[in-house]
Amino acid sequence: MKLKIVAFGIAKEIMDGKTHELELEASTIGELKKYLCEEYGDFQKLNSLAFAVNEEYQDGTYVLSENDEVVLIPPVAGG
Amino acid sequence: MKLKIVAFGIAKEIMDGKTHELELEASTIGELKKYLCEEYGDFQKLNSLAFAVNEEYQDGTYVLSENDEVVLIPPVAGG
Amino acid sequence: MIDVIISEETLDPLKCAQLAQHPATGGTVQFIGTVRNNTKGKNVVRLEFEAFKSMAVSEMEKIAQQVVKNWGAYAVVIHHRVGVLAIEDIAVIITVATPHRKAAFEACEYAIDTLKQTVPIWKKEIFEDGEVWVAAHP
Amino acid sequence: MIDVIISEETLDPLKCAQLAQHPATGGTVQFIGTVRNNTKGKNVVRLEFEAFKSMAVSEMEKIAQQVVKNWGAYAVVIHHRVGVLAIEDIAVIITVATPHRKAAFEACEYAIDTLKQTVPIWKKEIFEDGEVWVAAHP
Repeated sequence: MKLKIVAFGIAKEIMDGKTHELELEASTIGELKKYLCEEYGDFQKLNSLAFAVNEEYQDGTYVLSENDEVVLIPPVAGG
Repeated sequence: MKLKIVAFGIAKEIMDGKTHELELEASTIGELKKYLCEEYGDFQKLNSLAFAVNEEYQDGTYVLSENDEVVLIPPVAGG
Repeated sequence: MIDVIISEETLDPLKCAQLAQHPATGGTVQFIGTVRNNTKGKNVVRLEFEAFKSMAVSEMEKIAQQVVKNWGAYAVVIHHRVGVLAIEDIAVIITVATPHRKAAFEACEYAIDTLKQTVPIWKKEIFEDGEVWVAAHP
Repeated sequence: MIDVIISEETLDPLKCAQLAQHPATGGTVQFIGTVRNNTKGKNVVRLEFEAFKSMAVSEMEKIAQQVVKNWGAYAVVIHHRVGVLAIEDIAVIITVATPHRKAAFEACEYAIDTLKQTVPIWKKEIFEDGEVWVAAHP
Protein backbone atom coordinates (compact mmCIF):
# COMPACT_ATOMS: atom_id res chain seq x y z
CA MET A 1 0.00 0.00 0.00
CA LYS A 2 1.20 3.51 -0.78
CA LEU A 3 1.07 6.02 2.09
CA LYS A 4 2.08 9.64 2.52
CA ILE A 5 3.74 10.35 5.88
CA VAL A 6 3.98 13.86 7.33
CA ALA A 7 6.30 14.28 10.30
CA PHE A 8 6.32 17.22 12.76
CA GLY A 9 8.65 18.25 15.56
CA ILE A 10 11.20 15.69 16.60
CA ALA A 11 9.60 13.12 14.25
CA LYS A 12 10.71 15.29 11.36
CA GLU A 13 14.28 15.11 12.63
CA ILE A 14 14.13 11.38 13.29
CA MET A 15 12.91 10.71 9.75
CA ASP A 16 15.23 13.41 8.37
CA GLY A 17 12.47 15.23 6.52
CA LYS A 18 8.89 16.37 6.79
CA THR A 19 7.15 14.35 4.07
CA HIS A 20 7.78 10.79 2.96
CA GLU A 21 6.16 8.35 0.61
CA LEU A 22 6.06 4.79 1.90
CA GLU A 23 5.21 1.57 0.10
CA LEU A 24 4.49 -1.09 2.70
CA GLU A 25 2.34 -4.01 3.80
CA ALA A 26 0.81 -2.21 6.80
CA SER A 27 -2.99 -2.15 6.87
CA THR A 28 -3.51 -0.47 10.27
CA ILE A 29 -1.89 2.39 12.12
CA GLY A 30 -0.63 -0.15 14.69
CA GLU A 31 1.29 -1.94 11.95
CA LEU A 32 2.58 1.30 10.52
CA LYS A 33 3.83 2.29 13.99
CA LYS A 34 5.60 -1.05 14.40
CA TYR A 35 7.28 -0.57 11.01
CA LEU A 36 8.41 2.98 11.82
CA CYS A 37 9.78 1.98 15.24
CA GLU A 38 11.81 -0.79 13.64
CA GLU A 39 13.06 1.37 10.79
CA TYR A 40 13.77 4.41 12.98
CA GLY A 41 14.84 3.21 16.43
CA ASP A 42 14.70 6.74 17.90
CA PHE A 43 10.89 6.62 17.83
CA GLN A 44 11.08 4.06 20.64
CA LYS A 45 12.81 6.60 22.88
CA LEU A 46 9.90 9.08 22.73
CA ASN A 47 7.33 9.58 25.49
CA SER A 48 4.62 8.90 22.95
CA LEU A 49 3.93 8.76 19.24
CA ALA A 50 0.41 9.48 18.05
CA PHE A 51 -1.09 9.46 14.56
CA ALA A 52 -3.65 11.58 12.78
CA VAL A 53 -5.58 10.99 9.58
CA ASN A 54 -7.81 13.74 8.19
CA GLU A 55 -6.82 15.99 11.12
CA GLU A 56 -8.18 13.60 13.75
CA TYR A 57 -6.24 11.45 16.18
CA GLN A 58 -6.55 7.76 15.27
CA ASP A 59 -5.51 4.79 17.39
CA GLY A 60 -3.67 1.61 16.40
CA THR A 61 -6.81 -0.14 15.13
CA TYR A 62 -7.47 2.46 12.42
CA VAL A 63 -7.52 0.79 9.01
CA LEU A 64 -5.44 2.60 6.41
CA SER A 65 -6.48 3.13 2.82
CA GLU A 66 -4.36 3.47 -0.30
CA ASN A 67 -2.85 6.99 -0.54
CA ASP A 68 -3.84 7.99 3.01
CA GLU A 69 -1.90 10.92 4.42
CA VAL A 70 -0.79 9.93 7.92
CA VAL A 71 0.54 12.61 10.26
CA LEU A 72 3.07 11.63 12.93
CA ILE A 73 2.50 13.43 16.22
CA PRO A 74 5.33 13.16 18.75
CA PRO A 75 4.68 14.50 22.30
CA VAL A 76 2.99 17.90 22.00
CA ALA A 77 4.15 20.93 24.00
CA GLY A 78 1.97 23.92 23.21
CA GLY A 79 1.30 26.84 25.54
CA MET B 1 -15.47 62.74 73.87
CA LYS B 2 -15.23 64.49 70.51
CA LEU B 3 -15.06 62.22 67.44
CA LYS B 4 -14.90 62.79 63.71
CA ILE B 5 -17.06 60.37 61.72
CA VAL B 6 -16.49 59.71 58.01
CA ALA B 7 -19.22 57.79 56.21
CA PHE B 8 -18.93 56.04 52.84
CA GLY B 9 -21.43 54.38 50.52
CA ILE B 10 -24.87 53.83 51.94
CA ALA B 11 -23.64 55.03 55.37
CA LYS B 12 -23.17 58.46 53.85
CA GLU B 13 -26.81 58.43 52.73
CA ILE B 14 -28.08 57.11 56.06
CA MET B 15 -26.27 59.89 57.95
CA ASP B 16 -27.10 62.41 55.21
CA GLY B 17 -23.53 63.54 54.74
CA LYS B 18 -19.97 62.27 54.54
CA THR B 19 -18.34 63.87 57.60
CA HIS B 20 -19.80 64.50 61.03
CA GLU B 21 -18.53 65.72 64.38
CA LEU B 22 -19.93 63.85 67.35
CA GLU B 23 -19.74 64.65 71.03
CA LEU B 24 -20.66 61.54 72.98
CA GLU B 25 -19.95 59.32 75.96
CA ALA B 26 -18.75 56.34 73.89
CA SER B 27 -15.32 55.01 74.81
CA THR B 28 -15.20 51.99 72.48
CA ILE B 29 -16.21 51.30 68.90
CA GLY B 30 -18.85 48.91 70.25
CA GLU B 31 -20.47 51.76 72.15
CA LEU B 32 -20.20 54.07 69.16
CA LYS B 33 -21.92 51.45 67.00
CA LYS B 34 -24.72 51.08 69.53
CA TYR B 35 -25.21 54.86 69.57
CA LEU B 36 -25.28 55.10 65.76
CA CYS B 37 -27.74 52.21 65.40
CA GLU B 38 -30.09 53.90 67.87
CA GLU B 39 -29.75 57.33 66.30
CA TYR B 40 -29.98 56.08 62.69
CA GLY B 41 -32.25 53.02 62.61
CA ASP B 42 -31.36 52.24 58.98
CA PHE B 43 -27.92 51.01 60.10
CA GLN B 44 -29.68 48.02 61.67
CA LYS B 45 -30.99 46.96 58.26
CA LEU B 46 -27.49 46.56 56.77
CA ASN B 47 -25.74 43.24 56.24
CA SER B 48 -22.83 44.57 58.27
CA LEU B 49 -21.27 47.76 59.56
CA ALA B 50 -17.53 47.81 60.14
CA PHE B 51 -15.26 50.55 61.47
CA ALA B 52 -11.76 51.72 60.66
CA VAL B 53 -9.36 53.96 62.55
CA ASN B 54 -6.07 54.97 60.94
CA GLU B 55 -7.02 52.98 57.83
CA GLU B 56 -7.24 49.67 59.71
CA TYR B 57 -10.35 47.69 60.55
CA GLN B 58 -11.04 47.78 64.29
CA ASP B 59 -13.51 45.63 66.21
CA GLY B 60 -15.97 46.60 68.95
CA THR B 61 -13.36 46.42 71.72
CA TYR B 62 -11.20 49.18 70.23
CA VAL B 63 -10.81 52.03 72.70
CA LEU B 64 -11.41 55.43 71.14
CA SER B 65 -9.33 58.52 71.88
CA GLU B 66 -10.33 62.18 71.85
CA ASN B 67 -10.50 63.53 68.27
CA ASP B 68 -10.22 60.09 66.65
CA GLU B 69 -11.37 59.94 63.06
CA VAL B 70 -13.63 56.88 62.74
CA VAL B 71 -14.56 55.63 59.27
CA LEU B 72 -17.88 53.82 58.80
CA ILE B 73 -17.63 50.89 56.40
CA PRO B 74 -20.95 49.45 55.25
CA PRO B 75 -20.88 46.18 53.21
CA VAL B 76 -18.15 46.48 50.59
CA ALA B 77 -18.70 45.53 46.94
CA GLY B 78 -15.52 46.07 44.97
CA GLY B 79 -14.53 44.19 41.84
CA MET C 1 6.78 43.21 42.24
CA ILE C 2 3.57 44.70 43.59
CA ASP C 3 1.62 47.38 41.76
CA VAL C 4 -1.67 48.53 43.25
CA ILE C 5 -3.73 51.50 42.10
CA ILE C 6 -7.17 53.00 42.27
CA SER C 7 -7.86 54.97 39.16
CA GLU C 8 -10.54 57.12 37.58
CA GLU C 9 -9.21 56.25 34.13
CA THR C 10 -9.96 53.30 31.83
CA LEU C 11 -8.07 50.16 32.91
CA ASP C 12 -5.84 48.34 30.41
CA PRO C 13 -5.25 44.53 30.48
CA LEU C 14 -2.19 44.84 28.23
CA LYS C 15 -0.56 47.38 30.54
CA CYS C 16 -1.25 45.13 33.56
CA ALA C 17 0.22 42.11 31.75
CA GLN C 18 3.32 44.12 30.87
CA LEU C 19 3.74 45.33 34.45
CA ALA C 20 3.50 41.71 35.66
CA GLN C 21 6.02 40.46 33.12
CA HIS C 22 8.90 38.51 34.60
CA PRO C 23 11.51 36.45 32.69
CA ALA C 24 11.09 33.37 34.93
CA THR C 25 7.29 33.31 34.78
CA GLY C 26 5.64 30.22 33.41
CA GLY C 27 2.09 31.42 33.82
CA THR C 28 0.27 34.69 34.19
CA VAL C 29 -3.41 34.77 35.08
CA GLN C 30 -5.50 37.86 34.73
CA PHE C 31 -8.96 38.42 36.16
CA ILE C 32 -10.96 41.12 34.40
CA GLY C 33 -14.15 42.24 36.10
CA THR C 34 -16.56 44.12 33.87
CA VAL C 35 -19.88 45.81 34.48
CA ARG C 36 -22.76 43.42 33.80
CA ASN C 37 -25.86 44.61 32.01
CA ASN C 38 -28.21 42.97 34.50
CA THR C 39 -28.65 41.93 38.11
CA LYS C 40 -31.15 39.14 38.66
CA GLY C 41 -32.67 39.91 35.29
CA LYS C 42 -33.08 43.65 35.92
CA ASN C 43 -31.39 45.98 33.41
CA VAL C 44 -28.46 47.98 34.80
CA VAL C 45 -27.99 51.44 33.29
CA ARG C 46 -24.62 52.24 34.87
CA LEU C 47 -22.54 51.69 38.00
CA GLU C 48 -20.95 54.14 40.40
CA PHE C 49 -17.90 53.04 42.36
CA GLU C 50 -16.74 54.87 45.45
CA ALA C 51 -13.60 54.04 47.45
CA PHE C 52 -12.04 54.96 50.78
CA LYS C 53 -8.97 55.38 48.69
CA SER C 54 -6.02 55.29 51.10
CA MET C 55 -7.38 52.30 53.04
CA ALA C 56 -8.47 50.53 49.85
CA VAL C 57 -4.94 50.77 48.49
CA SER C 58 -3.58 49.52 51.81
CA GLU C 59 -5.98 46.52 51.85
CA MET C 60 -5.15 45.71 48.21
CA GLU C 61 -1.46 45.79 49.12
CA LYS C 62 -2.11 43.32 51.94
CA ILE C 63 -3.75 40.96 49.45
CA ALA C 64 -0.84 41.34 47.05
CA GLN C 65 1.65 40.61 49.84
CA GLN C 66 -0.28 37.46 50.83
CA VAL C 67 -0.18 36.29 47.21
CA VAL C 68 3.59 36.83 47.03
CA LYS C 69 4.09 35.03 50.35
CA ASN C 70 1.72 32.09 49.86
CA TRP C 71 2.10 31.40 46.13
CA GLY C 72 5.62 32.71 45.45
CA ALA C 73 4.30 35.18 42.90
CA TYR C 74 6.86 37.22 40.98
CA ALA C 75 4.30 39.93 40.31
CA VAL C 76 0.88 40.99 41.56
CA VAL C 77 -0.86 43.87 39.81
CA ILE C 78 -4.23 45.08 41.10
CA HIS C 79 -5.89 47.98 39.32
CA HIS C 80 -9.35 49.08 40.45
CA ARG C 81 -11.42 51.76 38.85
CA VAL C 82 -13.75 54.22 40.59
CA GLY C 83 -16.29 56.74 39.33
CA VAL C 84 -19.11 56.22 36.86
CA LEU C 85 -18.85 53.09 34.71
CA ALA C 86 -20.95 51.98 31.75
CA ILE C 87 -21.92 48.41 30.81
CA GLU C 88 -18.84 46.39 29.69
CA ASP C 89 -16.40 48.87 31.26
CA ILE C 90 -13.61 47.19 33.22
CA ALA C 91 -13.95 47.71 36.98
CA VAL C 92 -10.96 45.69 38.13
CA ILE C 93 -7.96 43.84 36.71
CA ILE C 94 -5.92 41.47 38.87
CA THR C 95 -2.81 40.02 37.28
CA VAL C 96 -0.66 37.38 38.96
CA ALA C 97 2.57 35.93 37.58
CA THR C 98 4.04 32.82 39.20
CA PRO C 99 6.74 30.28 38.33
CA HIS C 100 4.06 27.66 37.43
CA ARG C 101 0.58 28.26 36.14
CA LYS C 102 -1.49 26.32 38.71
CA ALA C 103 -0.38 28.72 41.43
CA ALA C 104 -1.33 31.71 39.28
CA PHE C 105 -4.92 30.47 38.88
CA GLU C 106 -5.29 29.78 42.61
CA ALA C 107 -3.67 33.02 43.69
CA CYS C 108 -5.62 35.20 41.27
CA GLU C 109 -8.93 33.67 42.39
CA TYR C 110 -7.94 34.16 46.04
CA ALA C 111 -7.10 37.80 45.30
CA ILE C 112 -10.44 38.67 43.69
CA ASP C 113 -12.43 36.71 46.31
CA THR C 114 -10.61 38.54 49.12
CA LEU C 115 -10.81 41.93 47.42
CA LYS C 116 -14.59 41.59 47.32
CA GLN C 117 -14.65 40.87 51.07
CA THR C 118 -12.15 43.31 52.54
CA VAL C 119 -11.38 46.28 50.30
CA PRO C 120 -13.43 49.38 51.17
CA ILE C 121 -14.99 50.02 47.79
CA TRP C 122 -18.73 50.47 47.27
CA LYS C 123 -20.81 50.00 44.20
CA LYS C 124 -24.16 51.55 43.39
CA GLU C 125 -26.22 50.00 40.62
CA ILE C 126 -28.41 52.42 38.76
CA PHE C 127 -31.48 50.84 37.16
CA GLU C 128 -34.05 52.51 34.96
CA ASP C 129 -36.35 52.93 37.96
CA GLY C 130 -34.06 53.39 40.92
CA GLU C 131 -30.69 52.60 42.45
CA VAL C 132 -29.23 50.11 44.91
CA TRP C 133 -26.03 49.92 46.97
CA VAL C 134 -24.79 46.43 46.07
CA ALA C 135 -24.62 43.92 48.96
CA ALA C 136 -25.80 46.47 51.52
CA HIS C 137 -28.97 44.66 52.52
CA PRO C 138 -29.83 41.00 53.16
CA MET D 1 -18.48 33.35 20.72
CA ILE D 2 -15.44 31.27 19.83
CA ASP D 3 -12.30 32.79 18.33
CA VAL D 4 -9.33 30.52 17.75
CA ILE D 5 -6.19 31.41 15.84
CA ILE D 6 -2.60 30.36 15.31
CA SER D 7 -0.51 33.37 14.49
CA GLU D 8 3.06 34.32 13.62
CA GLU D 9 2.45 37.81 14.98
CA THR D 10 2.76 39.18 18.54
CA LEU D 11 -0.27 38.27 20.67
CA ASP D 12 -2.24 41.01 22.44
CA PRO D 13 -4.05 40.50 25.79
CA LEU D 14 -6.15 43.65 25.29
CA LYS D 15 -7.37 42.48 21.90
CA CYS D 16 -8.29 39.07 23.36
CA ALA D 17 -10.15 40.71 26.24
CA GLN D 18 -12.06 42.91 23.80
CA LEU D 19 -12.98 39.93 21.62
CA ALA D 20 -14.28 38.11 24.73
CA GLN D 21 -16.31 41.09 25.89
CA HIS D 22 -19.96 40.35 26.56
CA PRO D 23 -22.49 42.62 28.31
CA ALA D 24 -23.73 39.86 30.65
CA THR D 25 -20.26 38.72 31.75
CA GLY D 26 -19.45 38.87 35.43
CA GLY D 27 -15.93 37.57 35.14
CA THR D 28 -13.30 37.18 32.47
CA VAL D 29 -10.19 35.14 33.12
CA GLN D 30 -7.17 35.31 30.89
CA PHE D 31 -4.23 32.93 30.91
CA ILE D 32 -1.06 34.37 29.41
CA GLY D 33 1.77 31.92 28.76
CA THR D 34 5.16 33.51 28.24
CA VAL D 35 8.58 32.14 27.39
CA ARG D 36 10.58 31.38 30.54
CA ASN D 37 14.26 32.23 30.71
CA ASN D 38 15.20 28.87 32.19
CA THR D 39 14.29 25.19 32.32
CA LYS D 40 15.49 23.37 35.40
CA GLY D 41 18.03 26.12 36.00
CA LYS D 42 19.45 26.06 32.48
CA ASN D 43 19.36 29.33 30.51
CA VAL D 44 17.00 29.37 27.54
CA VAL D 45 18.12 31.53 24.62
CA ARG D 46 14.91 31.33 22.57
CA LEU D 47 12.03 29.01 21.69
CA GLU D 48 10.78 27.74 18.37
CA PHE D 49 7.13 26.73 18.06
CA GLU D 50 5.87 24.57 15.22
CA ALA D 51 2.23 23.60 14.63
CA PHE D 52 0.25 21.21 12.47
CA LYS D 53 -1.86 24.24 11.85
CA SER D 54 -5.19 22.95 10.51
CA MET D 55 -5.47 20.21 13.12
CA ALA D 56 -4.22 22.48 15.91
CA VAL D 57 -6.99 24.97 15.12
CA SER D 58 -9.51 22.11 15.04
CA GLU D 59 -8.34 20.77 18.44
CA MET D 60 -8.41 24.27 19.93
CA GLU D 61 -11.97 24.67 18.64
CA LYS D 62 -12.93 21.41 20.35
CA ILE D 63 -11.58 22.76 23.64
CA ALA D 64 -13.48 26.02 23.16
CA GLN D 65 -16.70 24.14 22.44
CA GLN D 66 -16.26 22.04 25.61
CA VAL D 67 -15.79 25.23 27.62
CA VAL D 68 -18.97 26.74 26.18
CA LYS D 69 -20.89 23.52 26.84
CA ASN D 70 -19.58 22.67 30.33
CA TRP D 71 -19.20 26.14 31.86
CA GLY D 72 -21.76 28.15 29.90
CA ALA D 73 -19.08 30.52 28.64
CA TYR D 74 -20.21 33.51 26.58
CA ALA D 75 -16.82 33.75 24.92
CA VAL D 76 -13.70 31.63 24.52
CA VAL D 77 -10.72 33.18 22.76
CA ILE D 78 -7.60 31.07 22.19
CA HIS D 79 -4.66 32.67 20.40
CA HIS D 80 -1.46 30.66 20.00
CA ARG D 81 1.73 31.92 18.47
CA VAL D 82 4.20 29.97 16.35
CA GLY D 83 7.67 30.73 15.02
CA VAL D 84 10.72 31.99 16.89
CA LEU D 85 10.00 33.54 20.31
CA ALA D 86 12.31 35.40 22.69
CA ILE D 87 12.24 35.32 26.49
CA GLU D 88 9.07 37.03 27.85
CA ASP D 89 7.28 36.81 24.48
CA ILE D 90 3.69 35.63 24.78
CA ALA D 91 3.18 32.11 23.40
CA VAL D 92 -0.51 31.70 24.18
CA ILE D 93 -3.48 33.69 25.48
CA ILE D 94 -6.67 31.95 26.57
CA THR D 95 -9.56 34.22 27.52
CA VAL D 96 -12.83 32.91 28.95
CA ALA D 97 -15.87 35.02 29.82
CA THR D 98 -18.65 33.47 31.89
CA PRO D 99 -21.71 34.73 33.76
CA HIS D 100 -19.91 34.23 37.12
CA ARG D 101 -16.23 34.35 37.86
CA LYS D 102 -15.67 30.94 39.49
CA ALA D 103 -16.61 29.21 36.25
CA ALA D 104 -14.20 31.41 34.31
CA PHE D 105 -11.25 30.38 36.51
CA GLU D 106 -12.11 26.67 36.25
CA ALA D 107 -12.78 26.77 32.52
CA CYS D 108 -9.66 28.75 31.66
CA GLU D 109 -7.47 26.34 33.66
CA TYR D 110 -9.16 23.38 31.96
CA ALA D 111 -8.52 24.96 28.57
CA ILE D 112 -4.77 25.51 29.06
CA ASP D 113 -4.30 22.07 30.69
CA THR D 114 -6.09 20.39 27.78
CA LEU D 115 -4.34 22.49 25.14
CA LYS D 116 -1.00 21.28 26.46
CA GLN D 117 -2.17 17.66 26.16
CA THR D 118 -4.00 17.54 22.86
CA VAL D 119 -3.13 20.37 20.49
CA PRO D 120 -0.47 19.42 17.93
CA ILE D 121 2.05 22.14 18.64
CA TRP D 122 5.71 21.47 19.35
CA LYS D 123 8.29 23.54 21.14
CA LYS D 124 12.04 23.43 20.80
CA GLU D 125 14.10 25.06 23.53
CA ILE D 126 17.39 26.48 22.35
CA PHE D 127 20.06 26.68 25.04
CA GLU D 128 23.54 28.14 24.77
CA ASP D 129 24.98 24.67 24.18
CA GLY D 130 22.26 22.77 22.35
CA GLU D 131 18.55 22.33 21.80
CA VAL D 132 15.76 20.10 23.06
CA TRP D 133 12.24 19.23 21.85
CA VAL D 134 10.19 19.87 25.00
CA ALA D 135 8.46 16.82 26.52
CA ALA D 136 9.70 14.50 23.77
CA HIS D 137 11.70 12.18 26.01
CA PRO D 138 11.10 10.68 29.47
